[in-house]
Amino acid sequence: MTLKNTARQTWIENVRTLFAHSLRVDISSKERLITPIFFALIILMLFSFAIPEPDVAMRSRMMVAESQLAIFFALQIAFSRTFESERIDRTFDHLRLSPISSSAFITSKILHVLFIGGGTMLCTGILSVILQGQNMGQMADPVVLGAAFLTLLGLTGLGVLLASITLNAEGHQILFPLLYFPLSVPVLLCSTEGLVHWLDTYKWDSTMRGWSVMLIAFDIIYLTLTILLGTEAVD
Amino acid sequence: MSPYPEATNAMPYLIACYALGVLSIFGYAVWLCRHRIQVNRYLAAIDKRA
Amino acid sequence: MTERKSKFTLANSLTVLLAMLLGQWMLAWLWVPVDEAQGDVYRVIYLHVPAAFASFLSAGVLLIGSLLALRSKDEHWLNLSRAAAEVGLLFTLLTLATGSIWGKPTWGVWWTWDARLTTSFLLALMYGGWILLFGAIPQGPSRTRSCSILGVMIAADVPIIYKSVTWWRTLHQPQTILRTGGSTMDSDMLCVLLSGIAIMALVTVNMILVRRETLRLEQELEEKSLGGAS
Amino acid sequence: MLSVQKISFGFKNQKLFQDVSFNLEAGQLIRISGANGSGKSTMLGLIAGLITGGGGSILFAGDDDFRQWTSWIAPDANGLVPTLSATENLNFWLELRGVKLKVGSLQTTLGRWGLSGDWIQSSLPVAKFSTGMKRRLALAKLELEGSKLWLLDEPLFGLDDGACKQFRDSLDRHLSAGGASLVVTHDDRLLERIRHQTISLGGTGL
Repeated sequence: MTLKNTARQTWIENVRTLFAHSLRVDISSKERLITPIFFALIILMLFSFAIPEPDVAMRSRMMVAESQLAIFFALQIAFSRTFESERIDRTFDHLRLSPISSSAFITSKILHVLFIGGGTMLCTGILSVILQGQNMGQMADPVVLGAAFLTLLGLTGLGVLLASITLNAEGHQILFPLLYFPLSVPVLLCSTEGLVHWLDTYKWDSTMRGWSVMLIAFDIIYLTLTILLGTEAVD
Repeated sequence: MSPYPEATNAMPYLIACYALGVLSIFGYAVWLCRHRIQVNRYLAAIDKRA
Repeated sequence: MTERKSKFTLANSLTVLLAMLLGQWMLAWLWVPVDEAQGDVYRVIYLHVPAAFASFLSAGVLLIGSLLALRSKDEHWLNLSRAAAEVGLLFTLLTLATGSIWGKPTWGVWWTWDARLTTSFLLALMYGGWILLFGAIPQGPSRTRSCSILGVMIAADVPIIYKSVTWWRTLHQPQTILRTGGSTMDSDMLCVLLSGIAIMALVTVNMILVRRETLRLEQELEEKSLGGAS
Repeated sequence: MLSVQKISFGFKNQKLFQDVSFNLEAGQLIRISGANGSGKSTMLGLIAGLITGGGGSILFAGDDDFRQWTSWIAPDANGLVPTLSATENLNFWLELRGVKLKVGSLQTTLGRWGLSGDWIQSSLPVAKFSTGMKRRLALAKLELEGSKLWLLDEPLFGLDDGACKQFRDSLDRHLSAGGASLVVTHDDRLLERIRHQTISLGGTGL
């Protein structure tokens, strides 16, 4: 047993190990992977029961509204549980004492939530298209996918940062949504308006450009804030 | 968005607004000062006892 | 012993400022001419706009307090943020109330998703959220960190919200008829409005400082009484 | 390797310990003893950096990140993911430290710590382990990490005699190989035969 200075993992290796580990944890406890997707699908079902077949004009707006809402709530569940695995068996303290950089830890958390969010978004999108009786082409439309990804990026940045803040607050399950909703309104607004406008007109005009610029600006601000402040919160 | 007919006799709304304004700002200021005096009194009591 | 003398002048100045505020409102009611489109009801402007300005100013103070607390890891700056959040909440709720009361005669409806009202509504939620977070975490370095980070996030989010909401509103509703602070207002209306905003700003900052000071005293009181009791 | 000068810590009003200083060099073992609640774990947490806000200074030798050559055992927890198997848990923590293991050395170490058998090692989820087994897994991890400094908080928690003896040999080997260790334990059996200093905190320490 030779005592040596253990080699330090590079930043990228840190992120890769942590990200792979959090995926393995999720896959091993199926429940964590399935809940957000299951929750989103329930909301979609509810919507399609509650609202009769909308006429053509309203259809695109309805579809966007439904999937947006379903994804929003499903992501909220995924976010408030981002640090759940760290709480068990004081894993967080063990992590604090292993030679990893906290920004790598935060980045792996972001990637992890992006992965779960992406999965949820995909399932919700497909089901909402089927429920709406739209043709599948609408889903594969690059703009729709782009907007969905940008929304996911923005919400993830915000969600992970808020999760790290409310890490040791009592009753964080209730506190988290309360802080999450007002702060995420701009993203929802931009993506919903942009998507509806696109599905109505299929023209990439000034309003679309305006919405996408706003969305990208929000994403950049919140992702940098997350990396910057997140490391602070984790220390 | 043409102004509504009852815009002219909107005095009650105006009064309501300002009443609310006075109530909230002055009410808060009064509570703040009273609270400060109370805390000071407790502090003085503890200082005397220590 | 806390130096009692200087505290008193702080509270005193508050009463002076409030008197000035009252004077300013008198001006708004009696001296300024009636607005031809809206009649008397537009005078709410002299309360609604300064209150909105005060709520954004408190967001600024919250940002300052949070940044200083983050940099210096010193808990006392948190009191400044806590005071700013509380005063900010007060003014945002006031803006919302006056906005909707004003909406009734002018638009015939209590609430419309007007850009400024929506922003104030969200700001009120965020202030409330901040205060709740402040209460949810026990005192200590982690609370200072978490609350300061949230403070920075809220301040960063205010311009974004305002921009996106205004953009969203102008798409659906022609610019509302409230000529707030626009150059189209005639001169004396404008000068009364600007002086109103200035006075309200002073009142806000003063209130925040007094509130911060009471918070500091409360902390001191807690430590002393705990110290004495054990 | 580690020098602690005048550290003190106290909650709002009552002081846990005051102006404690000591130096820890290679091959040395220091035990922190004291009654329950006398601040033993708090002191260890303070030294490890988990708890902030105490007085005094804590200096680690060398300018690199001290966490690279320090390992920690928590009194009541082992940082294990219940749904994953023993090997998966170990691989994660070792990979994080950049430890490259020779093939099979993981399995033999686990075997030495009484966790032999392929089924236990790589498919049984850790949730089904007994507290003793979880502790032995944590101690096996400690050995495999090969860090110079061991900060151990009640390492014997949940261990039977055989495992205690096993741990004592492992600690002995660690010290003779030039490692150092700071141990918090109220159980005297552990360190009878190993030369060590003791810091007793309030209460009825040694």
